[in-house]
Amino acid sequence: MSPSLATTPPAPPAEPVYNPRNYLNAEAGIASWLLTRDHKRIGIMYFVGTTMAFALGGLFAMLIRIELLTPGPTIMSAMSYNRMFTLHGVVMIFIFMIPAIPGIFGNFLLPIMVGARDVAFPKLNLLSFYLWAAGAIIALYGMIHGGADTGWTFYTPYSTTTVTKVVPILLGAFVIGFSSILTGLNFIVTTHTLRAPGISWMKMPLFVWSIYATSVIQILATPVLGITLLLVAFEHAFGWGVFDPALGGDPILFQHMFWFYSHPAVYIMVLPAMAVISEVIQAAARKNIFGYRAVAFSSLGIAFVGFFTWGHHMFTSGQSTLDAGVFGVLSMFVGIFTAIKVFNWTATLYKGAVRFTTPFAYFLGFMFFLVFGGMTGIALATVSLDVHWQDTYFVVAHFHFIMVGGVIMAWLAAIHYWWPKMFGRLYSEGWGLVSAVLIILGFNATFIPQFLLGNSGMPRRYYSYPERFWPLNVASTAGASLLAFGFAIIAIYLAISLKWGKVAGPNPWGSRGYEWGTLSPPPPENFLEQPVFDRPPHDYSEELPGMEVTHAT
Amino acid sequence: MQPEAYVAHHFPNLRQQEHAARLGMWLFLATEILLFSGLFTGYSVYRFLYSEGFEQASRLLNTTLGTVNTLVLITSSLTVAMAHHFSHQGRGKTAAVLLFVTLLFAAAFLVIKGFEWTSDFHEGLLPGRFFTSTEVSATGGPMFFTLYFLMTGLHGIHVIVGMVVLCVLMIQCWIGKYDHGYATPVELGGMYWHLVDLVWIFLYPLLYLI
Amino acid sequence: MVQSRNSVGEEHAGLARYWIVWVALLVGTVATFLMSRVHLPSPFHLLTALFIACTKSMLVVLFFMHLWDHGGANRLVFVTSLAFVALFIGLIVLDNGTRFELTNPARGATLKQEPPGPDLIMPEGVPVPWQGHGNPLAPDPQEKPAGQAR
Amino acid sequence: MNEFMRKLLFLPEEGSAYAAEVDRLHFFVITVTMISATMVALATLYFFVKYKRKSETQATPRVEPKAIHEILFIGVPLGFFLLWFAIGFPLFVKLQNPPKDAMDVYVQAKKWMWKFSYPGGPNGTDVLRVPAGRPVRLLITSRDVIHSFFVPDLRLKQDAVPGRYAQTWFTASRPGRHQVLCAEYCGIGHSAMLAEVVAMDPVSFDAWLAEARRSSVPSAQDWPGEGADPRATLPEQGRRLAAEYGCFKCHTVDGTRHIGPTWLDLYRKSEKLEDGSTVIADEAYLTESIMDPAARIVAGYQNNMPTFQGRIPAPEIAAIVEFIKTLRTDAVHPEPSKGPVYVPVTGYDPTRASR
Repeated sequence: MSPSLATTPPAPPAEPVYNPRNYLNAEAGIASWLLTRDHKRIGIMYFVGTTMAFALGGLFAMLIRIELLTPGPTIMSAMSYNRMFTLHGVVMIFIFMIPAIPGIFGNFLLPIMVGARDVAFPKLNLLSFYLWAAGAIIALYGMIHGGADTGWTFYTPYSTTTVTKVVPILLGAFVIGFSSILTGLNFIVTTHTLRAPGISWMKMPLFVWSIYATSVIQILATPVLGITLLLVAFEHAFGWGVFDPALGGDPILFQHMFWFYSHPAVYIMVLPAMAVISEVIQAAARKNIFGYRAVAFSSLGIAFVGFFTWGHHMFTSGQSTLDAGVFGVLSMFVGIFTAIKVFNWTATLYKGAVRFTTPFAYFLGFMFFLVFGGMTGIALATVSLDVHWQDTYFVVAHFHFIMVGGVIMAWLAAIHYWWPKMFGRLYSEGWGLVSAVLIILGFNATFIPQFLLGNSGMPRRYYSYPERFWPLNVASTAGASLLAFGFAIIAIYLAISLKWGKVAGPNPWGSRGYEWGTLSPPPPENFLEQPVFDRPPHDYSEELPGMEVTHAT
Repeated sequence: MQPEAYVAHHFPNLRQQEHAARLGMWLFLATEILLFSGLFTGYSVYRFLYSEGFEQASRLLNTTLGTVNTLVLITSSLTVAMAHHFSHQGRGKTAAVLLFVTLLFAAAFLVIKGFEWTSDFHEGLLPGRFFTSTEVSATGGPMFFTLYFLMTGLHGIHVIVGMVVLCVLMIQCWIGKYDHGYATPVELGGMYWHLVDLVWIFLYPLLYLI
Repeated sequence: MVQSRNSVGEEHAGLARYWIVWVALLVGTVATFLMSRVHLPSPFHLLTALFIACTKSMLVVLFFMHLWDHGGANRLVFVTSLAFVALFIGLIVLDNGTRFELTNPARGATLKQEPPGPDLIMPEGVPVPWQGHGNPLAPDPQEKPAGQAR
Repeated sequence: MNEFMRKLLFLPEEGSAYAAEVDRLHFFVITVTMISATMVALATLYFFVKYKRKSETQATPRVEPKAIHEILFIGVPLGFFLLWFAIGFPLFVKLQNPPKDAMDVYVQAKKWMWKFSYPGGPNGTDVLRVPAGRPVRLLITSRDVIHSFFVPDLRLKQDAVPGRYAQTWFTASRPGRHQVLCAEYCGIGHSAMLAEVVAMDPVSFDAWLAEARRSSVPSAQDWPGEGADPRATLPEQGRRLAAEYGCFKCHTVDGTRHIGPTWLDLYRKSEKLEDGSTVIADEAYLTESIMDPAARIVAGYQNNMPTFQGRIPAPEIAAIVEFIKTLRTDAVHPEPSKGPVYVPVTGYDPTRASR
């Protein structure tokens, strides 16, 4: 099988073939995994690790929702509840979501998509994984020994005076930050120096563009988080207060420094999701993207303008009116780049050849949630509206629309889309659609009531609440259980497919993304021979009978 | 041993690999700059708020030692740059000697810094609530020293890390690892050291002079 | 490939360039030191010192770190990082400079009217946050009736 | 129409003219948001139905966007976004700049209560009385960590940051009651840190203020000498007494374990004793534990507590028990206004405020 996308490959075999010598079985033994420098294996290790983190964070989320089932105490004390939502935030954001898509799919696919054998610094890549693992373990240590009750935002002076174990959590996040920096560094250098002949910047898959933009943010923003968390840890441990108001410190400065990272961090999470969607939509519609340049450059635009908007988290904090205006108007511009992407994705379907598959179902969910979540984000940046919504469930619902409705949907779409490539086997499409429907419905039921809760004035991080908020909270909890049920189904049928799934063959979707030109699962060297990239990715403008290897149906 | 022997399996040629290494190093240095920028931001804000207190506090520092340290660090930067130059020409032994000189300068920097910290300690010029000096009348003295210790401390950690890196490079130069026209590690190590110098160039006027 | 300029260029730079840069750096250091002894009006003090520091650092970056000879990507990385640092510091200082006048206690502003009651804190006397021990709800010792004070 | 939208979106009542203005913008923004999200979803569905895949090897035409497409994609949303900003930001500026004739009230947040002080007195907790129809400026600060003064009915929120003041203002449009919530996470009592804004008609407000100032002066003289403030509620007295007797050296009220069991949520709690049996910490048990601590020790704690038999008079013990009964994390006050508890303005050493 020639990896070339264009030069007359042999006719596809009648039955799909499982690549007998692949990255999964090329070497055997635990050590070959733990010491691997193969980007694909590192991607799989991230998959296993971050999925466990997701399960843990999801467990915390369910406990929070159960606690909020009644206005008073339900199953835990206020202290436990405060720890729960802190750990839910820390686990989901730092341990799961920031490394998830770049760590799993960035690692697995980016080198393949640029036609390289590996990332630029394979050892650094492995180190980055172990830093992630170390950070996760440090944070886990903190959780077991009491957890923290500060919220994932670690606002001072609460975080510097709390008696809970906030220092290990801070250090864990700090170490994970380093992992994130090294991953970003690796991807940028890989994109710059290891693109195969034929892949110019304007022929790179859009996935690579988005991951590249993500990496830029990781490089520029994460160090600021590092130093900020260290300062808080110092203040907590030794009383060297930079933010301590008793010593003339300014707690608002902490918020500035924290959001200088944490706002761009939203894009660290969302841009990879957009990366996935750009690929999934082109394959599902059998059509090249509408406005390649617009989508590619809007990723860079998000990375760039995303840095100028952090102050919109602080409209009610005592920040100056002028700064609020500056940040407010700049926030409007960052919304534009997302709008460009959304319109171009929609327009991609025009004159396409669309097939409804599980990844496409998640794409549909993603589109609605991203538009609604993004537009409510713009609404939140409309300064005077934010005064009412700041720190209420409206904000909670907004960012869950982006994070769950956007990122998790894209993550699920990515898992379902690239599962055959990663493991060479197909999952049950029927169960895939069932769980997609469950998740999309459950998601709406969980978070739309939270918008209304925010409107009616329920602040976030409330352990107990006045009874007028009760019905909407019950609705939200009911939705959350539906959501959990959907995830459980996915875990089951994916696990089954690993061993008993139908063999996928190299290209079950008939996709013309570069990564589908190699075997499934890919051989350790990615391509058996150096491929020729003489067409842009996802070019479906003519029929290539030899290439259409679709076994998905 | 030809330079081509250093090419890793996934790079097409040495030039591309060097390019990648250099770009990677610049990206890393960018993260270092942003790491320090957090402290510089703190400094800017509090200097803006407590300008008088900061000026009074800064006068309590030993400007002579600070100036000497600046000169020491600048000279060490020169010797590192020269070491890179010679290793690139294949003269590993000369490079090793120059790196050794750099390490001496670095050690001198730390020793001087140590003296300074000790005297600050005795005078009660300590961070935050440990600040006991009565010589700063305006608000902001404790904050200045918090930032002073955090900034010089973080810089000091970078000096120590740089020394370890340079020490390894010195040994590698001496045993002839870079005698064949491939000296990228020396260049990268040197860049790290220059960054340490770069940060100090800003710390010196901000902390000692104004 | 992006790398259009040949990185071997620095080979020709020679040692002389290093020495010249070194002398320039020494001169710069002495110059800042001397400038700090000259009495200048308030902002210029800071500006000259920062100007000299920037010049010195440019010399280090361009010649010791070879950015002069390096390709576009490296320059872009460096310039971008500086731009973001400037933005970071700039917007935060802008915030501090334009806040509501009572927000920043030490900038000469005080409350026009003394707040009544025991628990309000004057802006210049900043409150001590609860240190994680003791009791947040316990009244302060001073609040105790006179006869019972410790 | 507005009223319908307000109900549909679960927004609380509009307690001020500002709230009504904000809501109008809110309806505009949310309507556009819902329409655009629906339109994108419908367009996607339409394309999906119209352009269903016909064969496995179907080729599709390359469609490249014209410049006008991308200009529209950028221009239309940007136009809306900037319009919203142009409407929203001036409203915010208005909120940040109180009118000159506004009445000042100092607000101090503290774990987990709100204190309101009027210049010239009086000074109370948890109920802020304001005249309807007159602007009120709030100067907000905090004593410990960051809190946030949030009145949903007034669409008003301002963080209380320790060590610095923030300001905000409002004009309640008519007499009524508006709940105050703490919106910035501040610890275990965060969700119980409720208060109330009571808007009164201006005439009765003036009368109330004059009365409160008059009555606070004489009582100030007899207060410090007495053991308790006669106007304080029983739990208030209990808190003061507990501090005097040094209870807080061993017992916390925030849920943390110290030398003795915490008082938070202690009342009616089922405690496991050393001998394995359990006891409900009701009034009787709490009283017994003060008088004869060694009688029934909670498992896991040492018998360190001295007996207070004969050292605390019975009414005072009752006050302390009442205080313990109020320490509940689930304390949600559907009607927090039981009348403000005012402490006198004078009688304090003003220097103690500064550190």
